[in-house]
Amino acid sequence: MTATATAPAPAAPPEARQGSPVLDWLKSQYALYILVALLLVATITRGSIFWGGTNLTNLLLQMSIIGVVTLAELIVVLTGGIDISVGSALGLAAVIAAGLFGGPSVFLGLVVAIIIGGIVGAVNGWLVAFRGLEPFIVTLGMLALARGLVYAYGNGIPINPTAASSYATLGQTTIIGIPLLAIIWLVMVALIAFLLYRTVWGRRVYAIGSNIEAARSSGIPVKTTLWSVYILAGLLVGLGGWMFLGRFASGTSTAGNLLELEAIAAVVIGGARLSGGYGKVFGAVVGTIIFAVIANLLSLLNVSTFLQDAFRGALILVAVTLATIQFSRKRRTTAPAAK
Amino acid sequence: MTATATAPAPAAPPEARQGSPVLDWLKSQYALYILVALLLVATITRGSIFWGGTNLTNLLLQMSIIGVVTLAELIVVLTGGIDISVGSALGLAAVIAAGLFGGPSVFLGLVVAIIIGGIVGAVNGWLVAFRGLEPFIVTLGMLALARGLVYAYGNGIPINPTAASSYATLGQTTIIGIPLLAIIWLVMVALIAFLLYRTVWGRRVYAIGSNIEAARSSGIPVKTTLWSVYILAGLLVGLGGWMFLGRFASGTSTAGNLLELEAIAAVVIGGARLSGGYGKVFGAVVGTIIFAVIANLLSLLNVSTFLQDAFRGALILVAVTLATIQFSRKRRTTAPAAK
Amino acid sequence: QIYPSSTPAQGPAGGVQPDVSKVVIGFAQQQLQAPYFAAMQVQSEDIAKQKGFKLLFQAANKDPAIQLNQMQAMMAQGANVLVVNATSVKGQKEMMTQVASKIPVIYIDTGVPGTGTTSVSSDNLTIGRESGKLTAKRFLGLGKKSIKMVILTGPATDEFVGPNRRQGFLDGLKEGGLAYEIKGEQSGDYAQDKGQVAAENMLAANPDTDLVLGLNDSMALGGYNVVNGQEKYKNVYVAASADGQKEALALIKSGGCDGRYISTGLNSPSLAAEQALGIAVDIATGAKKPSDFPAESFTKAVGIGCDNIDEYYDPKSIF
Amino acid sequence: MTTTTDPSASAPAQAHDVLFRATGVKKHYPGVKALDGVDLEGYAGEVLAVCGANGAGKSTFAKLLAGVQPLTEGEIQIAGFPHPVRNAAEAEQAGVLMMFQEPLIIDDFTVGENVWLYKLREGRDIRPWATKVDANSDETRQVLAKVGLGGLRTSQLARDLGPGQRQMLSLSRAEVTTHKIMILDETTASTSEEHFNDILDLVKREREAGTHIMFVSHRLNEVFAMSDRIAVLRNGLLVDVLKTSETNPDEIATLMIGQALKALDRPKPAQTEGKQPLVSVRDLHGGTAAGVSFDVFPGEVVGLYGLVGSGRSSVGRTITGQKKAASGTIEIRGEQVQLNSPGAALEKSVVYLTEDRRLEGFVKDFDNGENMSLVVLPKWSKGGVIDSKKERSRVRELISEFQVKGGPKTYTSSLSGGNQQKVVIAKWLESDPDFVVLDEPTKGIDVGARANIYEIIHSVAARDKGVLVISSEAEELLSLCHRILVMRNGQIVAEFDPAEADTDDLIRTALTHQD
Ligand SMILES: Nc1ncnc2c1ncn2[C@@H]1O[C@H](COP(=O)(O)OP(=O)(O)OP(=O)(O)O)[C@@H](O)[C@H]1O
Ligand SMILES: Nc1ncnc2c1ncn2[C@@H]1O[C@H](COP(=O)(O)OP(=O)(O)OP(=O)(O)O)[C@@H](O)[C@H]1O
Ligand SMILES: O[C@@H]1[C@H](O)[C@H](O)CO[C@H]1O
Ligand SMILES: [Mg+2]
Ligand SMILES: [Mg+2]
Repeated sequence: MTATATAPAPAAPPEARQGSPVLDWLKSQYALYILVALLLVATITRGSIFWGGTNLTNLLLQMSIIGVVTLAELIVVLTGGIDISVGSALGLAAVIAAGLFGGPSVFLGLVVAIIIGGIVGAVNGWLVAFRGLEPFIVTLGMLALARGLVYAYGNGIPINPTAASSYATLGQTTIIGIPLLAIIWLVMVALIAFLLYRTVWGRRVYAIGSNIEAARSSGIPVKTTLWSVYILAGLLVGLGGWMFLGRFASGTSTAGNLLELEAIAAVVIGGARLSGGYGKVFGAVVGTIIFAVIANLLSLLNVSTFLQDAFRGALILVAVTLATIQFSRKRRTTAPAAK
Repeated sequence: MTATATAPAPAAPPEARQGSPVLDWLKSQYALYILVALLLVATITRGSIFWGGTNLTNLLLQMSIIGVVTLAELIVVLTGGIDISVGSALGLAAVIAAGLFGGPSVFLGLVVAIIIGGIVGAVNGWLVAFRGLEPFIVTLGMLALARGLVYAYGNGIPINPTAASSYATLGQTTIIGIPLLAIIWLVMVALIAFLLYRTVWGRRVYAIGSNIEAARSSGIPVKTTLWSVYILAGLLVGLGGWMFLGRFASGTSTAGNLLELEAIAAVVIGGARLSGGYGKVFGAVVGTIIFAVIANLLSLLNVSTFLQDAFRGALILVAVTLATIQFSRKRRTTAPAAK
Repeated sequence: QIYPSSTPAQGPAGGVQPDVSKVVIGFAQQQLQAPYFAAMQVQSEDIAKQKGFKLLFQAANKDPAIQLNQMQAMMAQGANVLVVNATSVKGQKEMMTQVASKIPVIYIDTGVPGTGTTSVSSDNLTIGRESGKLTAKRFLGLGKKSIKMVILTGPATDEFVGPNRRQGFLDGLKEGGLAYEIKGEQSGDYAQDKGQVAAENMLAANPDTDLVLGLNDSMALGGYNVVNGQEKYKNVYVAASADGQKEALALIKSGGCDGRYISTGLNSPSLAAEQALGIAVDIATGAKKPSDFPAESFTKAVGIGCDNIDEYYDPKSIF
Repeated sequence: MTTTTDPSASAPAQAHDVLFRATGVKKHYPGVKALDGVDLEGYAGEVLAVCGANGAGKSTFAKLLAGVQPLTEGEIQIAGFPHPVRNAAEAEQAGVLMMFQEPLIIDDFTVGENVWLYKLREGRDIRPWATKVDANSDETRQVLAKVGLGGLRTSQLARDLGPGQRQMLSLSRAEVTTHKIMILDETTASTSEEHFNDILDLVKREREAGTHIMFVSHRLNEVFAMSDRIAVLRNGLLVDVLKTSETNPDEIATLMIGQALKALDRPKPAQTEGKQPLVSVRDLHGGTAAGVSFDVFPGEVVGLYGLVGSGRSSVGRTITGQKKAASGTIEIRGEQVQLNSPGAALEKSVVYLTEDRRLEGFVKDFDNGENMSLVVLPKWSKGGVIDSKKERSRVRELISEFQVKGGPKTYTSSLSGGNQQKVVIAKWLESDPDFVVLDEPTKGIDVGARANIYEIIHSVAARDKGVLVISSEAEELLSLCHRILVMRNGQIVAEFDPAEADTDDLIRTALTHQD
């Protein structure tokens, strides 16, 4: 110990890295493989219909609302939280945007929907960040509360906005063949990717999810960042509610029902870690597409309804298992041996 | 460095413990406060009916199935996993137990239900433990698969076992005034508490949930233990399916629908940590009771269907917020200040 | 613009089919969560096999969003006519206007007024009333002029079907000369297990109840489980506004005119399916034009009680 | 030094300016008085060493100074800051930089991002929407090189770093922040000699720039090599503050543990002639180990010395089933074994005490009793049911035997670092292994307890067991082992008899031709 070596500090061990970064990246994209496999199956079984313009447009429309909600779920999951109120909150935003002042204008509806979503997110986030409550239980309460308010607002009867036909037009608008709703989704994808990858805020989100104690001790404003995440998620969900109106021109009381499950599933199959700190926007997008394609395909194949759920379930299980075989075989040799 | 103390090692400081253990324990039981508050509300608003023998029997019956499922969820959550297939698996166990060989006997039904549950659990557990897949996505697949099999098995039409009337009798049997189903639940509570607190297996479950790396490098058979947890959970869920038959004498295709949400909620409100390693059987029991009392109370108060969900949600939010006020005020002085 | 027109399609999508064997009919069912819907599927598949057309069948978990996706997928697969059990009476107006502009839509069970070609459903108000009258008769026969009752309703999202059955039943009681007091109303989600729990709670809160009304048989059967064999509920009776589900009919039959399960109303999934699919085939083959049909037609509406049970009870039927 | 958050920071500090002043500082955890009234000042341009036994309150004091924990009583003023700091963000503004005993590393961040972590702090100049810094810049690489991590890729995940590298990575932040006070809490505990030189350089530069450096270490030679003053804490109280030049290690040790230490004898040579080797390793490959062969005889304590990355831990992990061997053979008592998991090794009574306490050492939600019994629990149970009485009594014995400051029901995670280490050692030795690999066993353990642990190690060997000790402290191995193997580039390059070697021999051998 008392020795002061005279030689310069030796270099750290040679970089232990396998291959090129592109290859590395490809290796870890198992969601992508699932998607490719699904698309292959679709092409083989129902190629002409599946890749037809009508079906692709439908698919895009089917993805765009859940796509936006999945982004909201992603940022919450990145912090190590979970938001199971997204579906109900979307319903609430849709119904109130449709009903307030009679839903006279699409633009007013957008403002209302986003505000409602923001409020829901702010309440969730405040309870999680400042009161230190479990996200699951908070958003479970919110799930029931928001859905209850939806029912109460219209006594369970759908609310059709005065501007119903403008909404219907909006939902059908395409720009160079791409539905406007899908474009909104893609813009949101870009926005969230920018926020997460390029800004200080984004890094804080990952830091909190990865190691909240270290984040706190490093002087990162943990509570306000957490709050902002839930608020942003709420805003996205509100936007989703407005898009729902654009697509269905009516605030139904089931709007957004069970969307939370789908959103969490998309985020997770896209590779995000539920305990936080790890997850990519790209993965969430792939996850969204996977579930949309599965549903679309089962419909196109006209799988018996009695069997649809069974098929979907089996497909998920087989897909994730197969996709990780390579992965875990590799892992087995490098990871700690265990019984 | 090369020195040795000549005197005996300095005495360890007095055991670091804060006040009396009973007080400590009480302080952390915020689920218990929620329950007490609920019971107070029940007593004030509908005291004579709520505490009446009929209603208490009903309440016990309403708790016993979800109570058993919550125990299953608890052990999975303790490992840091989650099982969202419990509801569907319960449905599958119920339907097959009712239908296999025509459901001729209650006892055969029990065996069948437990085997079905065990198989579902074994598949989930194998994928999680040996293939290293995310529990959420695995059990999501299983959720869809099992529910799909329920639909497929009976084409969506309820299956009434031949022994329907024996099941009905079973469901109504009481022993010294306590319904048999509730006794089964309590026996399971005792069994799981014993396994978790008194056995090597239980200790390992907690160790894996808290720090899987440490568990592995301490020589704990992580994979087999994880597997056993999911299998045991499956067996409990199978038992729950059989109890469902005892209570409703029919294997309906919606049996167990959405039970997973309630089970997770009960586990979490009972104080368990979703990331694993922390949670008590007592808490899970209190959580079960809380949600059963809320539902029962809303019914007894004849709250309108349109408002039920809103009330339930608001109640959950208010309860968890209030219950932690004391808690977090205290925390604010000791925990690192963060913004 | 994906759907440029809003006028309903005047002929089958993909043109008139020369032969039944070339016909593709899409059946968009609202859900499978109640036996009624499941039975409708089984019936429809039988009919398709008999008549020789191709049936695409999907169920939407009571979600309009899913239903739209499914209808679109059916159209993509070349369906000529759609049979739709709508998920939302009011909420699908624009959606169904759009869909119906491309393909004839025949509603079954639940329709969206002002859209589509025609609607085949049971008259929920009437079947409720007929069942209510039978129940009134029974209570008057027991010497009761007024009763206390609790009601098992559908979920909060039940827009028309449940409320009509409820109103019809209550009207029937009044017409039959029985006064009533509603002591509680809770949702049983049209499911037996949920109905049983709701009935338990309401009976505990109102032990002097005379009647548990279920807006369908599944829930009423749950209510029956609560009172059956329980000494304290020996004076509680059960009735339903609708369906005529096999298990309920079996109870009406076995109990006879002193039975605990008093009555229900006929809402036959097979009658509706037969009628709707018949219309769909006629349109697809050009035998009839969409404009030939009225906006609404009803299936046979009767109440089923101990007196006419033999006409309707068939132990071998699936529903 | 890229940002200036406080105007006073730009004025050069005068030597002997008071940079912090703690008065009457108390910190009470429920049931524990970690600090019980400490008054201490820190001056500009000095190195203040803080010494004390495990659990004396050193880390606690450092955390209070850095604002990451609130005080129970008293106050800490930092020069140029208008009021006592209340949280980590304020401490940063006031110019305090802390290197934690458990370094603050975000595992999911890259090495580069971890260097710039402070850029995510709250502050007037760092808005959430601002774009993040480029963590792969040349500047980042230079900074890493300064702390001896020049070989790491900036884009590599921090998750993959070993404990020593994590310490140095966190230390790199000293190069990119403005600060007046720098705290090094056992930064050297898991690093080896060559990194100590990097730290020495850094401290020298900082000191010349007028920074106050607080240095916490159990390695008294380092303390004496580096510090100007030494503050000694005992049981939460400040015992004394001495000028380094006016004292000596023995005096400090005495002040720390309340009694004098006596020199430890070199171990008596092990009686190995005629005995079968307990463990024979032949041509082992795995991790960074590239063809390692050696024997350990019953009754022997063998040391494994080398620089960080030389392959010692790889050897340790591979022969104990923690990792699988890529090739090579391992024999235990002449029988060739395939240890595929820690569990399989345990069945053969072969165990490995990790150097990575944070990751693998103990279960954070377990109390001391539960952690100590984790490995041996099956032995303390019948038919899988735990004999709680036995567990309770044995745990209590272990706690006093290993001098753990805390009770059986205290959470191990709330212990001081050194006490955590004792719990981990107790856990493994209680399993009564035939062969045990101890990887940096005394990391963070105070001088008094260290001697105690050496004794325990010898008593293990004395029962005809085998011990392999991996350490970065040459002197520790010299005083503890019967035989020392030196590794370089994944191979064993020399063997020494401690009686005939000194620290320079070991260090020189480890360094030569290292590439
Ligand atoms: N979060 C906590 N909760 C309860 N007690 C704690 C906590 N942190 C520290 N302590 C207690 O405070 C005392 C002082 O701990 P501290 O970490 O300051 O010791 P230390 O001098 O740094 O020891 P070491 O040399 O082992 O690192 C110990 O008894 C420890 O158990
Ligand atoms: N048998 C093995 N197979 C695969 N990887 C291994 C094996 N043994 C160790 N490793 C990995 O090799 C890497 C290098 O190990 P580490 O830096 O801890 O020790 P080391 O190179 O042996 O150096 P040191 O001499 O400082 O202990 C680690 O990531 C470790 O997990
Ligand atoms: O008509 C159907 C059936 O009655 C079913 O049982 C419940 O839902 C209604 O819409
Ligand atoms: Mg310390
Ligand atoms: Mg090492």
